[in-house]
Amino acid sequence: MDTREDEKTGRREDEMLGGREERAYSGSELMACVAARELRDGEVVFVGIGLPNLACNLARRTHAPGLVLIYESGAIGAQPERLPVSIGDPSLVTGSLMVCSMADVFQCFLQNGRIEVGFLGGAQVDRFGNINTTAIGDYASPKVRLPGAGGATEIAIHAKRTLIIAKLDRRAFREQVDFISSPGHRARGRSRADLRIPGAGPTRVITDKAILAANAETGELELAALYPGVTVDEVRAGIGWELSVRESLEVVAAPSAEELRALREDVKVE
Amino acid sequence: MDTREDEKTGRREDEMLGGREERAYSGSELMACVAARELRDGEVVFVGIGLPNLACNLARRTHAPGLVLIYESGAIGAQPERLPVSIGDPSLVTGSLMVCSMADVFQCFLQNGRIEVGFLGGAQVDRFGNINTTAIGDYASPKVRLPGAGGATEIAIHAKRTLIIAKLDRRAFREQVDFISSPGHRARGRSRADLRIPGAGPTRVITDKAILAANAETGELELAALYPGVTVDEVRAGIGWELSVRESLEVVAAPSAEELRALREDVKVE
Amino acid sequence: MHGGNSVSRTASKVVSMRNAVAQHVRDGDVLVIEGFTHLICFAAAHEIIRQKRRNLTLCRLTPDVIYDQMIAAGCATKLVFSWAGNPGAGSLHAFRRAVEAKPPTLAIEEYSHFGMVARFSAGAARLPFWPLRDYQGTDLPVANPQIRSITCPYTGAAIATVPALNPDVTIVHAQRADADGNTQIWGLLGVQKEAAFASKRVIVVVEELVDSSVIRADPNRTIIPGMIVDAVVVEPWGAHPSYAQGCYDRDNPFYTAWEAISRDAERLQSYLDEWVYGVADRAEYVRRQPQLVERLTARRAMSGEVSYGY
Amino acid sequence: MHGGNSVSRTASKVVSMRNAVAQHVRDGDVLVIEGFTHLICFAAAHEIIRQKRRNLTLCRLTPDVIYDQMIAAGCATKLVFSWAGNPGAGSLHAFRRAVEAKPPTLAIEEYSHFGMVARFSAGAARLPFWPLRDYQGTDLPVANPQIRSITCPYTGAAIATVPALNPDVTIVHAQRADADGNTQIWGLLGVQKEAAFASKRVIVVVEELVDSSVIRADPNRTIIPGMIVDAVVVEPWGAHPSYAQGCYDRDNPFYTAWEAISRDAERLQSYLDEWVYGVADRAEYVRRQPQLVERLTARRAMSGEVSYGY
Repeated sequence: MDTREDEKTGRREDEMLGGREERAYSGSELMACVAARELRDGEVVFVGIGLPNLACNLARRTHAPGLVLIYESGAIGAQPERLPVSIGDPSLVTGSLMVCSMADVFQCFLQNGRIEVGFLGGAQVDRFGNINTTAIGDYASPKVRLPGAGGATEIAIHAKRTLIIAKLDRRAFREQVDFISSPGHRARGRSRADLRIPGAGPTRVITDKAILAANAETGELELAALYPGVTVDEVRAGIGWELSVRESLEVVAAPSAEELRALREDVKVE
Repeated sequence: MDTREDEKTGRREDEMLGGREERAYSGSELMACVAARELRDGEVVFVGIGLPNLACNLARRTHAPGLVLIYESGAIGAQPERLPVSIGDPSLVTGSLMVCSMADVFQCFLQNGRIEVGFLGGAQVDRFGNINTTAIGDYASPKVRLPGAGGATEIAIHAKRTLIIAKLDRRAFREQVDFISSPGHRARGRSRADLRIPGAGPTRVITDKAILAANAETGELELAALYPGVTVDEVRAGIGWELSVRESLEVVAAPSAEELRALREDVKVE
Repeated sequence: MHGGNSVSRTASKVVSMRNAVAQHVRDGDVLVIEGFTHLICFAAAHEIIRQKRRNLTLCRLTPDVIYDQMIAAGCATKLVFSWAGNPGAGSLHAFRRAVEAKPPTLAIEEYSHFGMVARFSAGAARLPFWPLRDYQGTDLPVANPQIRSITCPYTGAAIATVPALNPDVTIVHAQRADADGNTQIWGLLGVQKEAAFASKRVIVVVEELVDSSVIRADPNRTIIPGMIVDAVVVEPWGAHPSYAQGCYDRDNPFYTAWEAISRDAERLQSYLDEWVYGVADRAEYVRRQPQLVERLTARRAMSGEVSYGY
Repeated sequence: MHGGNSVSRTASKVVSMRNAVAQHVRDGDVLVIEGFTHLICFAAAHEIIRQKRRNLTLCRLTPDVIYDQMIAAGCATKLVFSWAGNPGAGSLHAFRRAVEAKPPTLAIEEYSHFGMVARFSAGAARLPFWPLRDYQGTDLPVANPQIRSITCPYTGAAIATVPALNPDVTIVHAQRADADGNTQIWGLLGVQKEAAFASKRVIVVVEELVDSSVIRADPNRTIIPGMIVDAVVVEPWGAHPSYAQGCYDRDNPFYTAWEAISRDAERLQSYLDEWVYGVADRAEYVRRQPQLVERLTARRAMSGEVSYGY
């Protein structure tokens, strides 16, 4: 986890949404709330910077006080007093429960199967949840060179489930990604079971307009829930494949007053 | 390294040797001096308890103040204030330069090739310096079950050179050992080079009567030096194969006054 | 964003040794009580003996006096190890009687120290094997067919392998932990971290239960995180006759005395009758030897402090 | 048996950064300056740029601003890495210009973080490879044929492998060391221990040179032993704009500013002219920004002490 999603989602002004003035919220605030609700109390979460960090700290402040935050930098049980800018921020260390080497993070925690939830983001996501964080265009002669996999490959493989955070955009949500940095539910035609990948993969894709979820049989991402006031056509406009829509479509609740208060006062989102 | 050698060598009364009263010394004191003289200043030594511990601390107090003592328990640069009874003694930790996990000891120090000298001992030593610390008789139904290899296998393989410490005895120095726990210069007919063993093997076998050393071509242990007043026949009486004797036989010097003082006062040998 | 020990999932991890053993150690388990000379949890072994666990596979680099007692008490059917002596004092005679019997009454699976460390490392990393450059020219791979080899995909060289060791339960003694099991150890670390991460269940036994704020003040000292710990037992002097750096010294006279005790099977049983079956728990064991505290309590040798500020 | 620092083989390990780089960093070297966000030794990178080293193969998990500067300065012909972004701020534009050029002017060899950590672990253990359960379903093994696989001799499963990384020289920044290079680090440890043990030569750069007695008071904090260290450089603020836990905070505004600086090749060269070529050493770099000390000096957050007595 790193700042990939931050680069993609967090760096432009959010328009304010919501009905009444006192409950107005930004798109990022809604995404943070939606992601936080996916986390259960006591779970062990591999945290990234940006929206995942907001979501984890929001969940700790609301329904999941026993969430264990682990950063790939080696901080275990972090309680940052400020919003960390990087996953190696010193505030993740001060007052944490444990600091270990990165060899231990990847071997004893991640590969060991101790991580219950991982967050992923990326420049390109395909219909099976495969992610490209490596390069746009040809790998050897890229049009745009992206940062690369970082820890996302092994998070995608070993976390018991992952949450993908990405804003809808036809250039991002594509039939096929140019490069598979992190495997989804089917990679180059092979299922996770076939590839002997232990984790369940991306159970939810949290976008700025809707939640996508994988079809249990095919592994294809489908529209599972809409944000308040969003139409199916608006979602389809941001997706580069023929999106399936579930029959019983959930509607996501707007952020509650308590969620917004916690997000703005405790988590200190600016 | 452990207390194998202690069990074999240190638990009976030493007779006092030497010519004049003020220079009288025990057999163990002489062995400790001979072993200490094999260590060069600045070398990194994997230390065992018993005679190796005496020898290392004597060397530090005389000609090799920069000797780095490493114990397989994880104490690096130990400066024990008392004679440790075990290789995990707390006195090896207090005031040491570093304490690391045993995984680091074996991987980052020993397998990495950072250990220059290792000490070995054992119930049986054969003509090529192979050592048995495992079992007398058949492995599956042993006559005497010995403690086992401990760290001696990997010390014998990875230390740049090893020193074997053992008292002469026909039951101990045998044509063949019942079980090879630690490889010498030729094991089951194959040379160290052939077996891709990195270390040079046992360059010296320090006994209570003489020093044996390996023939550079054949790897066979030969008589290289006699202790004061010892005859070749006395040595042969303690060895179970036809011992070759080097043409230019060295004579080992008796412990100097300074060696005895350091051993008795600084190293505090009882 | 601070706010107390919000990581604890439950406060109920802190239990008595009796309850920890009753709940987490079962007949037939693959059991590890680790600690290389340092922090060997005799208190747990004695409780396991009292509760008459049977058919255990005991794993340790150095079976030490602790497993000699458990073998003598009839707990074990198999031993996995690398060096079975009494450091500085002699043999483990209960072990020797069992292995030298015709036929042997104890099965063994034997490695070198590096091999055992590598097995725990593989277990902790959930890899099926661990590679090591070892065993060439020795008879160990003949004695133990679990020692195998692999061909390096880069150099073509043969590299030895050992299989992962994933115990059912691992017991680790430590200087201190918080109520959630976040555990700090200093001095010799042995293979405790690897054994704990390799294990299905983990019991931590500590000299001192501390507030989470003590742990959080120095997070680099934490060796085992609470998230992998099932039970926390507070048992001062629980490692005697081994030692706890900063707390009490090794009882070398006891280790020396074990040579004569264990050499005589009847005397060994008398020892168990008096000091294991004959006491209710570790507290009584300590109470009945008041000289231990006087003889072995550690002098202080302070570490100094560092700052974690930013 | 105590008696001073009898382990030092020589007192001459303590040298200036200029001398350390002149003596130990050579054209064509495989060079590692590690530190995951924490303790990234910019002081060493700037001296390497000033001394105009060429044809370096630079290895790091996160090339970060430090390697973006070295790439811009023309030091590197190859980059070995796993994540090449500017954490929290954007891209490494010198890196991107080199890799997006037709044809690219910088060769790359790319892994994931776990893969890079595994390469250093193998190097430190002097194993030719390291096994990891990774890369299934990804295009990384296609992009990088050094990512291979092996068949487990116990389960028959295919396990990925990466080759050992054994650098010519590794530079590690740390809070403190003694004159022999016994080095203590707290806070994030990254892969510094593994990189140092993997390397042919090791330079340690410290915020503070301390007496050996400080190291010996808390030996569990030592990450790198002096016996593998070739040079010790004392360079306060040597990790700026990264940070040193307990000493100074990360300069986040600088990282943010790098986005605009590095996006413009000319502006980047002006930066190097002023802050790298334009200063003699790190002391001058710090002297010319007096506000750094005021802005970034860490508050204290003390660890507490433990006892190592027996």
